[in-house]
Amino acid sequence: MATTSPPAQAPDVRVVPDEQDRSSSHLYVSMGPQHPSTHGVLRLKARIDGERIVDVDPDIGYLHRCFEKHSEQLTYPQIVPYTDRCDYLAAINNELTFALAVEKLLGLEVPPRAQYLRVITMELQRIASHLIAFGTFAMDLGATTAFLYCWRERESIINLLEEISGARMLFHYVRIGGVRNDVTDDWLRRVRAFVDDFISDKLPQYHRLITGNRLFVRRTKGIAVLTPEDAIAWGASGPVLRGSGVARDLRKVEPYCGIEKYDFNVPVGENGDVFDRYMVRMLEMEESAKIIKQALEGIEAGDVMAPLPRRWKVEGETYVRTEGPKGEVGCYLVGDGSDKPYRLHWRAPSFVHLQLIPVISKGLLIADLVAVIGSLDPVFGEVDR
Amino acid sequence: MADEEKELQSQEAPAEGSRGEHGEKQRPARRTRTPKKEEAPGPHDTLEDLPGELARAVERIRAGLPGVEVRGRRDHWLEIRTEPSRWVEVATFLRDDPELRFDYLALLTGIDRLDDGFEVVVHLNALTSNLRLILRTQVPREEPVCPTLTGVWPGANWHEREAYDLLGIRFEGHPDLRRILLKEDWVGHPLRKDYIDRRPPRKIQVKADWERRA
Amino acid sequence: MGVNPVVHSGDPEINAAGHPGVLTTSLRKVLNWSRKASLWYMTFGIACCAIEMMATGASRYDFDRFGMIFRASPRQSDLMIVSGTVNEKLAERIVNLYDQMAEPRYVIAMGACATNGGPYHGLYNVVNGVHEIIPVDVYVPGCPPRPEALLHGVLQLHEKILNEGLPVRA
Amino acid sequence: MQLEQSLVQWVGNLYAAGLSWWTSLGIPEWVWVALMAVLKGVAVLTFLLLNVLFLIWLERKVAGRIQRRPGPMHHGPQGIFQTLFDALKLVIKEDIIPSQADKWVFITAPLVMIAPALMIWVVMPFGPDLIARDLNVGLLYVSAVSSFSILALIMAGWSSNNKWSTLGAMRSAAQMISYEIPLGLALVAVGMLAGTLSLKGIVEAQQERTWFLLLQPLGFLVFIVAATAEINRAPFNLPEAESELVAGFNTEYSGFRWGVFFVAEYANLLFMAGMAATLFLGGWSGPAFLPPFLWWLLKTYLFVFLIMWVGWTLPRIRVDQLMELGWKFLIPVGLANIALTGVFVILT
Repeated sequence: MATTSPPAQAPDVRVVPDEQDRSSSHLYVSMGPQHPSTHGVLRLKARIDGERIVDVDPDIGYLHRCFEKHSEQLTYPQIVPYTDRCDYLAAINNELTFALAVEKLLGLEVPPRAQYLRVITMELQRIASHLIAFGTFAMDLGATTAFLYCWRERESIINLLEEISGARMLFHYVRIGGVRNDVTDDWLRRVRAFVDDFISDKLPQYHRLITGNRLFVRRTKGIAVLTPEDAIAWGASGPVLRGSGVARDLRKVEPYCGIEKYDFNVPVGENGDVFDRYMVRMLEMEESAKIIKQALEGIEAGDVMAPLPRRWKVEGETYVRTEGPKGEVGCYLVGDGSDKPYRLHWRAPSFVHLQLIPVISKGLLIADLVAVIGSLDPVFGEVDR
Repeated sequence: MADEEKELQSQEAPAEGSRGEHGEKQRPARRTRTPKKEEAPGPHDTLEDLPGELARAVERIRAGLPGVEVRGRRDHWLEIRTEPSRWVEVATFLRDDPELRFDYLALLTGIDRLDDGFEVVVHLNALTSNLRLILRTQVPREEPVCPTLTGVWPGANWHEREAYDLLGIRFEGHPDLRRILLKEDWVGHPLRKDYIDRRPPRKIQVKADWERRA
Repeated sequence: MGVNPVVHSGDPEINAAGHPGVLTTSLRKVLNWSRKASLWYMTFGIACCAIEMMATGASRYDFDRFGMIFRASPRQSDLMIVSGTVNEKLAERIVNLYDQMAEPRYVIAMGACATNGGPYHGLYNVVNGVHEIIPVDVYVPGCPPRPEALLHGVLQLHEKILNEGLPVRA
Repeated sequence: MQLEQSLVQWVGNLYAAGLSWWTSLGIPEWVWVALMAVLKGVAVLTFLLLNVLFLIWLERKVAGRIQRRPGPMHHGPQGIFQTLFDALKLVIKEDIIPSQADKWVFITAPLVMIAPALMIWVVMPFGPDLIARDLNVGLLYVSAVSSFSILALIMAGWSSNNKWSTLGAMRSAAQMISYEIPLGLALVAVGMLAGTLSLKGIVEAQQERTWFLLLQPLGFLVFIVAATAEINRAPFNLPEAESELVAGFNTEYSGFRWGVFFVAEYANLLFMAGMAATLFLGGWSGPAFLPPFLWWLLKTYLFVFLIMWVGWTLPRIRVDQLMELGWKFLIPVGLANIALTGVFVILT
């Protein structure tokens, strides 16, 4: 092994010793992969003292589906549906990231109507994803009813998206060069109606049910504080980073799909605790609704698909990132001039965020750990890919 | 190169209705050719052609890190190629330099370049100035050892574990270099181009007779 | 009262002694009906299909109409809905969970991945269908299946349960 | 009212006639008394189990209604037979005793759970004469017997040899012991006000004055919170918090044994609701257009619904906050309430 210079400082990483180690008085519990509140197939190997967490080590990989290797065997258009299955709660954001990356390498110009449709579907998807984040989070805290209310609105969004794409979850709507098909004016009207209803009626309902609840506030305020310095150093993004007070939104920093034309705010938290991360998501839904409304007003007639080259000659490398509901969704694409990527690496925000669990959950109770997972909102399709 | 693509596209702009179906043609067994990793420095790679802050950053890096290959790319990324031995030094400089402050590690991954070994690629971001940078190094295939960046950006931890798991790049000094996605006892590193899946096939399970009942 | 291996000749109307009986027939019906009427499923979501499974449990489709509620512990569940891609790492966990469930237990392979690997068929680390590790009762195709499809799968399972023989102590 | 009174009279006559016939046969009287006690027990038990079956169905319907879904629909009208099928299924399910479990404790735990849940009903006054046994230390009996279930939970959690079960058991032990105290304090205040510990006497005292809900608002508050915690209902359902401890103390229980826990839980819910009705809403007393028993039932189900409603709305409380609420709020308030009640009793 070639010797190299040592790391600059001792890294802050904990390793949970083997469960068989009986020498300490701590209890080892393995949470998951079948555990009601691990949002999929996360396994947490936790060392606890009473109910206090001494150490916790997330164990992932229970949903590793070989996406990166597989995509080296697929042509570019064939990869798009697989990107859906990365963050399956926000399929459109993933498709969009991949499409943008390929378009960048191909130098494709996407028609304006497609840009608008991308923005509308993307923000609808963001609302849908945040709804699930909110619902599962509330359910982890024991408020089952809020969870079911979220599904009600999510079904409305799904209905809208199903109508234009034909699928209920993994839409495959955004394609390389545009979007799959055009929408009708009636559809746009119904999106408008949904957004109006959502903002004026449904979102306040959630706030009344959960946000104002004393039990909820006491369980989330001041829990698992993530400082802005830590958040940046660990590579957090999206609502987790913004919850810590860093106003970084890739839609503002690196605009795509013409999102720089829209007027929206970037909500940030103050303390970086569980409550702030939750609140940022709730406020972001409002901002998304705002963006959708503007897009509905600005949308213009035209083509929705750019003419594609007959022969795909994708060469060079690019890293394109978008602001997904969970954070920075990145697609690192290396093309070798053929119709299949040489290497595709997916930068999944949840993957990065899960690293934070040991950092912020030391000394908390098991009940808080559940809240922490909920506030990080991981999706295992993209964690394990 | 993007310009070439555009030209190509305008030459053979396809007819309506032929979307997305291209490239389906069967190609002969591929993956023998590694992509060109070094393009000849085009006009966009000279300092004058770059936007101001990028050019300033390039100069700053050149001054602070003599002997390190740095260039600005037209798509607003800086690119640094370095030796594994200077890996941590370069990274620490990039993070700590008061003008650059690349404090955000977006991505760390590896690429199997076949004969040229493995390339370790890091995407950095400066949150204050939104400068973007690609940091890369090459490690030999026979002994893929690279120093760890966990001391510089703790967030590199899992990225490095993933690269170790899937590509077999060992990150020296990493506090906890275990497999992360695959089982602990997995053999091989699947993202290598020469990986072959050698799992034995499983038998299909059916309910035992007494379980079937119907 | 445990359910032990069943002595059975194939025709559900014929009891262990080889005679069709009024009593056993009606008992069989009642018992099977009760099993069918309270299929409690395990909260075990794996991937994309799990979201549709949750949607099926939520207000619009409502599993509870059929008496299906979720239980967190495999000991109290009757039905495991394998809702997603099973990989090598997860496989042993699933077998473990299946072993922990009490008889009679049922498995629905939900979605293409659980059925045969689906879009990920043949990749390293992917188990090509959950029937490679545990026996499956009903396959529900789709990627992911619509909640209606899952409900249909459940109804198929109901039918299967209704036609089961009477468990008799061997 | 009329009907019930005549019914009670008729039963009393029958009882007396039977007794005289019995003694004429030359068999000692105590056998007759014992037989009648068993009969009474069977009657209460039947009533209780029917109610539990109904309650479980009701819970699912209420939850469904709150969550905008229909709830059980397919088995019987509005799914009313749902619980029956559930019970039947649980009975014919495989009975698993984990190999690592402490077998005898594991088997006994459900029995220890269900026994006090049934025993406690002895003192519940369903009507002026509908009471299995009117103990003069009724309140004391209630607080004594209701503490039993802690033992069962600890036995269940410990014997399962499962970490989640153990954690759940520890939680429930802490929770139930802490909430015994405020519950007891609330009961003491009621006893002071009524001047008796007999539950029947308390109801009669309320008929004389007014509902104790009006005289004892603080005591009622303490009671209802402590009672909800005592029976492990949301938001205090920590011992079996699904999203935290899988299924808590009964993680390893399957089939019928688990069903016993479940039944005991709902029997306790019904009892606590019945207690709330008896102690604070005047029990069976009410205008004459309904028989007393129905009044009791009505008031009890009012509380049952209240507890369900709260349970399906609120998030779960955290374990340390639970302790804080118990020790730092409920107990001081309960004590203050006793002092206030004392002053009130002396003054009036």
